[in-house]
Amino acid sequence: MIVVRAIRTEDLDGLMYLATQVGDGMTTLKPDTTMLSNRIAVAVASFAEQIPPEQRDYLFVMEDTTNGKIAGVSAIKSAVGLDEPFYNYRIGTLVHSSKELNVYSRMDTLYLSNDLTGCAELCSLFLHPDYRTGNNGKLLSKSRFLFIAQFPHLFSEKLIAELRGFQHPDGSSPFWDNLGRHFFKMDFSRADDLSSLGKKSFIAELMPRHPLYVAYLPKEAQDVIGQVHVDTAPARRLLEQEGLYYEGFVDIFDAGPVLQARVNELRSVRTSEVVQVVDVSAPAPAAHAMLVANTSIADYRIIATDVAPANGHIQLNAEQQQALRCSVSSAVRTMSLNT
Amino acid sequence: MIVVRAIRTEDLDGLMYLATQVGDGMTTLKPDTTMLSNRIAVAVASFAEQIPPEQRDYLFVMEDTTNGKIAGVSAIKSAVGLDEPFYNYRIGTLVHSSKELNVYSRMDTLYLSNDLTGCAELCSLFLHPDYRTGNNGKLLSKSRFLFIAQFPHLFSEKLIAELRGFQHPDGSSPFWDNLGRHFFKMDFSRADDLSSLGKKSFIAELMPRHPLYVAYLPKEAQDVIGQVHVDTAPARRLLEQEGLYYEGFVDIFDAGPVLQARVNELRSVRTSEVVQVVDVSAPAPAAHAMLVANTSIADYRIIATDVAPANGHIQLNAEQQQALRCSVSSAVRTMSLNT
Amino acid sequence: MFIVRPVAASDIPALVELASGLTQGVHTMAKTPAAIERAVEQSLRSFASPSDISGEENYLFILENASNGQLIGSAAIAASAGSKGTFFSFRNDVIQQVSRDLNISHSVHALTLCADLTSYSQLSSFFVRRDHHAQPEAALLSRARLMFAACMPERFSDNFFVSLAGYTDAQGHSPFWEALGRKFFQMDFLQAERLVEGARNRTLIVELMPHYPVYVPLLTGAAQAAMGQVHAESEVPFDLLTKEGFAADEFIDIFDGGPILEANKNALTSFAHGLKLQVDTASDDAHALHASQSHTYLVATNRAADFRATIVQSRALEHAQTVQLSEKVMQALMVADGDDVLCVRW
Amino acid sequence: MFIVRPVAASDIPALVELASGLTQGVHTMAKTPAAIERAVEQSLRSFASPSDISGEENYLFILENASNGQLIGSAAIAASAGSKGTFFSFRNDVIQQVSRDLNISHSVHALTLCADLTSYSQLSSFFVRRDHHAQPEAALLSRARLMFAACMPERFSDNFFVSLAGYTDAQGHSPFWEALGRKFFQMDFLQAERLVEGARNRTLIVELMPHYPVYVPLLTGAAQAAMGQVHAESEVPFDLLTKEGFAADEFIDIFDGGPILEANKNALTSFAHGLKLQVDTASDDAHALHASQSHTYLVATNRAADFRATIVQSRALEHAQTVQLSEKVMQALMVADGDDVLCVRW
Repeated sequence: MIVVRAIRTEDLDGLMYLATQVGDGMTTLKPDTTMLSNRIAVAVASFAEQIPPEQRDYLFVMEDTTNGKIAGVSAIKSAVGLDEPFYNYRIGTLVHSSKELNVYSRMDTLYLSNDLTGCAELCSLFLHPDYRTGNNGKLLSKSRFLFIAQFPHLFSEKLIAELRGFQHPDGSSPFWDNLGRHFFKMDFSRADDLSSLGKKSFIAELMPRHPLYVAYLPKEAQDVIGQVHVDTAPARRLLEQEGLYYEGFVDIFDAGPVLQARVNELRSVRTSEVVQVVDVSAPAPAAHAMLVANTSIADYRIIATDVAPANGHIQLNAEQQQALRCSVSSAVRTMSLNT
Repeated sequence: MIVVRAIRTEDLDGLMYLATQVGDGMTTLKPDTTMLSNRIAVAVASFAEQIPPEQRDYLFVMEDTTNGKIAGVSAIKSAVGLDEPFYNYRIGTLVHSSKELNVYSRMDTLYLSNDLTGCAELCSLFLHPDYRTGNNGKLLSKSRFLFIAQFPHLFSEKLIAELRGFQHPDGSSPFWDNLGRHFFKMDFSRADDLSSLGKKSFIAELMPRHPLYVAYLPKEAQDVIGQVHVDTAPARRLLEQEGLYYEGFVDIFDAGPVLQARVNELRSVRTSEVVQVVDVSAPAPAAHAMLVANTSIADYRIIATDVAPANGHIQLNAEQQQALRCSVSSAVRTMSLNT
Repeated sequence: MFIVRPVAASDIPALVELASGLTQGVHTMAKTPAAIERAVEQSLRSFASPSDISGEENYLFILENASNGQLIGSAAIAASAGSKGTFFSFRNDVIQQVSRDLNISHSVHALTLCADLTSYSQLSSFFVRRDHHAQPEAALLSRARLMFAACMPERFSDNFFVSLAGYTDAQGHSPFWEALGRKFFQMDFLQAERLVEGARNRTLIVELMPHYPVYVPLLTGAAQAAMGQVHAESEVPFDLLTKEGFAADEFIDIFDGGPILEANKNALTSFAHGLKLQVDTASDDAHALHASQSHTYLVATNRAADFRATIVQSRALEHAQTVQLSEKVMQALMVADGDDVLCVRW
Repeated sequence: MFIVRPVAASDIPALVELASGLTQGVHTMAKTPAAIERAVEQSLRSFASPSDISGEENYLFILENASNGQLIGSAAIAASAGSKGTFFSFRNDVIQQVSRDLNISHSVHALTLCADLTSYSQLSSFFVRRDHHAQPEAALLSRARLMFAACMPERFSDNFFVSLAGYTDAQGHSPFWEALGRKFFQMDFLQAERLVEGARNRTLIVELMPHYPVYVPLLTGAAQAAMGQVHAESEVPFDLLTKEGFAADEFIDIFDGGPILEANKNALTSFAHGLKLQVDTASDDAHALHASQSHTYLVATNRAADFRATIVQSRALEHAQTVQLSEKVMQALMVADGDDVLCVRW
């Protein structure tokens, strides 16, 4: 059985193995034992509510209970930008108009901003290739939304997710090549490496600080603003299903979109329900794929299963109850897996 | 019977009378026959769909069918800022931090922006004092939300409403006195007058264009950013009930909040339903205050009544059907008046 | 003999003919008959205005071949560039970018729309027929304006500038405009120049042009190359003004990126090395000056109405009290013995 | 007799004693023993460095009473303000606000964080014991640095500036800091000055200070009044430098809003009116100079190592080839007959 749950200290080896499988491009999941064990320590303290809400980092792992393997990981960081500045470009609008010449120009502009400071962030999603089947991917990603629905008071008003921006097959970024590179004289992969090393804010210090008209950029750079990397398109759709949307914030390097939502607009917050567990008695008439989570923060657990809650009750079998560490008459939170 | 409906050419006299009752402070409803008849002409063409969607100005009047009097007015402008620039201050965030000194400053900033260009705007709401009873106020304001729910394809992604900002009892504005006045050497009422005369964009040309740290302003000016005038607090609550919220845009003069919402997040869009009209047969068991509107754009009509739709049907009596210009088996759109 | 004098109403037909041969967008002088008439009228008012007011005046000078009355060229000087608004230009700023942690520190150039030149006096409308290029009379025309200003400093600012046409290709396209102005004006360079009539002091500029610094590295290569480049047809005034003491450095034109030359009056030859001398009718032997002792001087009258300037040969005047002028020159300048004139060595 | 000479390691105790009496935040000289040691070491390296390199050097001079060896004051000059980073200051910009339709046009002052002074040579660390204020020796100390630069221009920039302490009240509060710096640094003025050790060329400044123009009308009245105001204790150097040719106008200090005086070298007396003369041992009758013929001159040696400067009385030197110096002065300056010296009239 596959269950997603709050990480525990003893998951270090499993997480370390997973990190070795990630490859480049994920800055928050490097195979570094010290870094990972520090992160797990923060996560454990987060689920135990031993540190202030804005310092928390909720790390979830997917466990295959048949063999105890850690199959995937995902995370919610409570607040970005409180340690060092979190930079984005925000797309704004400036209108230049002259009645005398009968000219009206509506121009997009890029503002270097720290506007998303303090937002909660979805990050560090990785599923081992062996487990990329069925609903595992959705469960791993969406587990976080049900967690937020259960504990909305722990999250600031806004939730964001940064998505990788458009790149050519050779790894070059038209946005970087036409903007950032002029200010750094380094290519994208080098800038990306520095970013991975946590030097993103230092690079931001060198970015032009005055508002820029998008029209200054060549068309190929304009065209990729807010566009995701081809590999990231499925992740984008999944987040959009849950209520995140693009509102004009992009990455300062590659112009990849930042998706955002106010917490109370999330599908999970709007549509998930708390129901009572009952034993399986009869086949559910209209069972469909659902997420079911317990209501414990310290030992948060969630599964995906075909089920049909009715009249405030949900039928779960013994194995499912065990996976969720719940029993008959426990409250669980449910939401359909798909919209 | 009170009905809100699309304005007609013959409503000019009634609207003119209403405009004489408005008093100062509403820039879009002045007792000027030429101006009003022009506006009605645009509105009539809007409901008749004879002009492009972005040029439309939907004007609704509240009619007392017992005496034919025009008791109130409200409007939705399809898109702001397309004729001349629409200015706001947007509150952004900039973080200044130095590890060396262990200083981290999170600063609010004001950006002069035209970001709301193209948004639909709720405006020109006025209810005659004689009719400020019962649900009339809510009906007049919320009629617009049900209209949007019925015709969402006519509206851009975002809807906004500008609210009057904080003023002292003497009419002075702490925000203006500490910001705008330094750049104009005129007092708030004079600036407000110019604004009423449609000169707002000219004034905006004189406002400081570089991002301003809010911290530069004295506390009394900082404190009123995003605060409404005491008389406007009820209107703000009503709009917030319908899904509008404050997202950091404020008026450049008095820092009054601009409330905004993405159209598909509006309560009316999410929760209103289309049901079929049936004659009244039995007392509805759980009747409560609802808005009921027909589905015609050309002759849009809406009433508030205590009713309880069930199983896709709604019981309307003959007078109500007549008010809505509908009959048995017509489709009507309904939404509870209160959340 | 070549004479520089204030424009007269009777010059309008000749100016219209002169303007008809001008390259579009390159010269700042008025081109349509109506604009020429307005410029002449303004100049007449300016020369006639009381001497203690500096503001709206724009003085238009004519270079004339005194022997046949032919109009050879024109040049103007305005008391204040911003008399009818605010004079806008791009200031070439340097923004310092620093990152200690990345050990990177470098400068980025950025163009900032500014009004710094508003109160300066502005030279403009310089044009000389092609066959007189590089001749002393071209220098006379260019400099006569400054000699006029040196005689009547109360009518002018202490600082002067002149904006010269920037690079455009054979079709009249400006690469600088394509990269910048077009995005805001949404029209061709020549169309924009026609609409604004070459002005840089109108409100529509602040309505349309960018208010934030334009980072130079983001401009196209062609636009960057055009920054500060003078149009081929403006090389004559560029050379004359550079020799006079003007320098191009900090400002460029907001439309075509052409150079804006500026100088404090003390850096200009006409001010710093002009000699105020009294006229003395030349004796005969003065005409017999040996070539090695003979120097070319520009001479201008010390009066606003009926201002005149011309070229003479004279012995060195650096330590002189008077300047000897022939009767012919004195007639041309309308001066008599004992009148003050300003002499500047060519 | 007062002598200015390069600092020596043996001066450290006296400098520490001198620094102990300084008002916090007002003087740019090093105040802690460790900082003083570093400054002395840097100066020793600078004077000993080859003459053709301009960069990291910071030269520290001592004013000494030669008769009793007492240390009277100190002053420094750095080859390049940005040698250890980027030198930041506020440039006082003017932004033109125009609305045609409202018929309003006015200027707004705004302070822009800039690095314009980075490559300038910087004067700093001026201090003279109170009883020597307004005496010739104070002028000697201030000017000796510039005479040194005039003798060795290859070690310095063509432009010089000095930032003088701005207004603070008796408690050391700076109204300018309260309105600006405090909001970003979140600490008191004196604490900030202590932490940055008076430096204006460190990365933390760009990390913390505002990157967008600060509109002056939004500052408190007290802060606006403090802009460009010199601290009472800095009036002595302010007067000396103004007389030398420095002018305050475009730049102010980013912390306390104090004036930054700047000048091109050609505007400075030590450069423009310095006389390079050969030393000639004074005959007896030179000492008998009548008062009306006697002028006060500052004399400096034309060498980096063992640089010396002092004050002498002399007849006018403007058209002289040599300067007559007494043996005592020659010994103090360590010069011999025929050596070059630079003389500047006080």
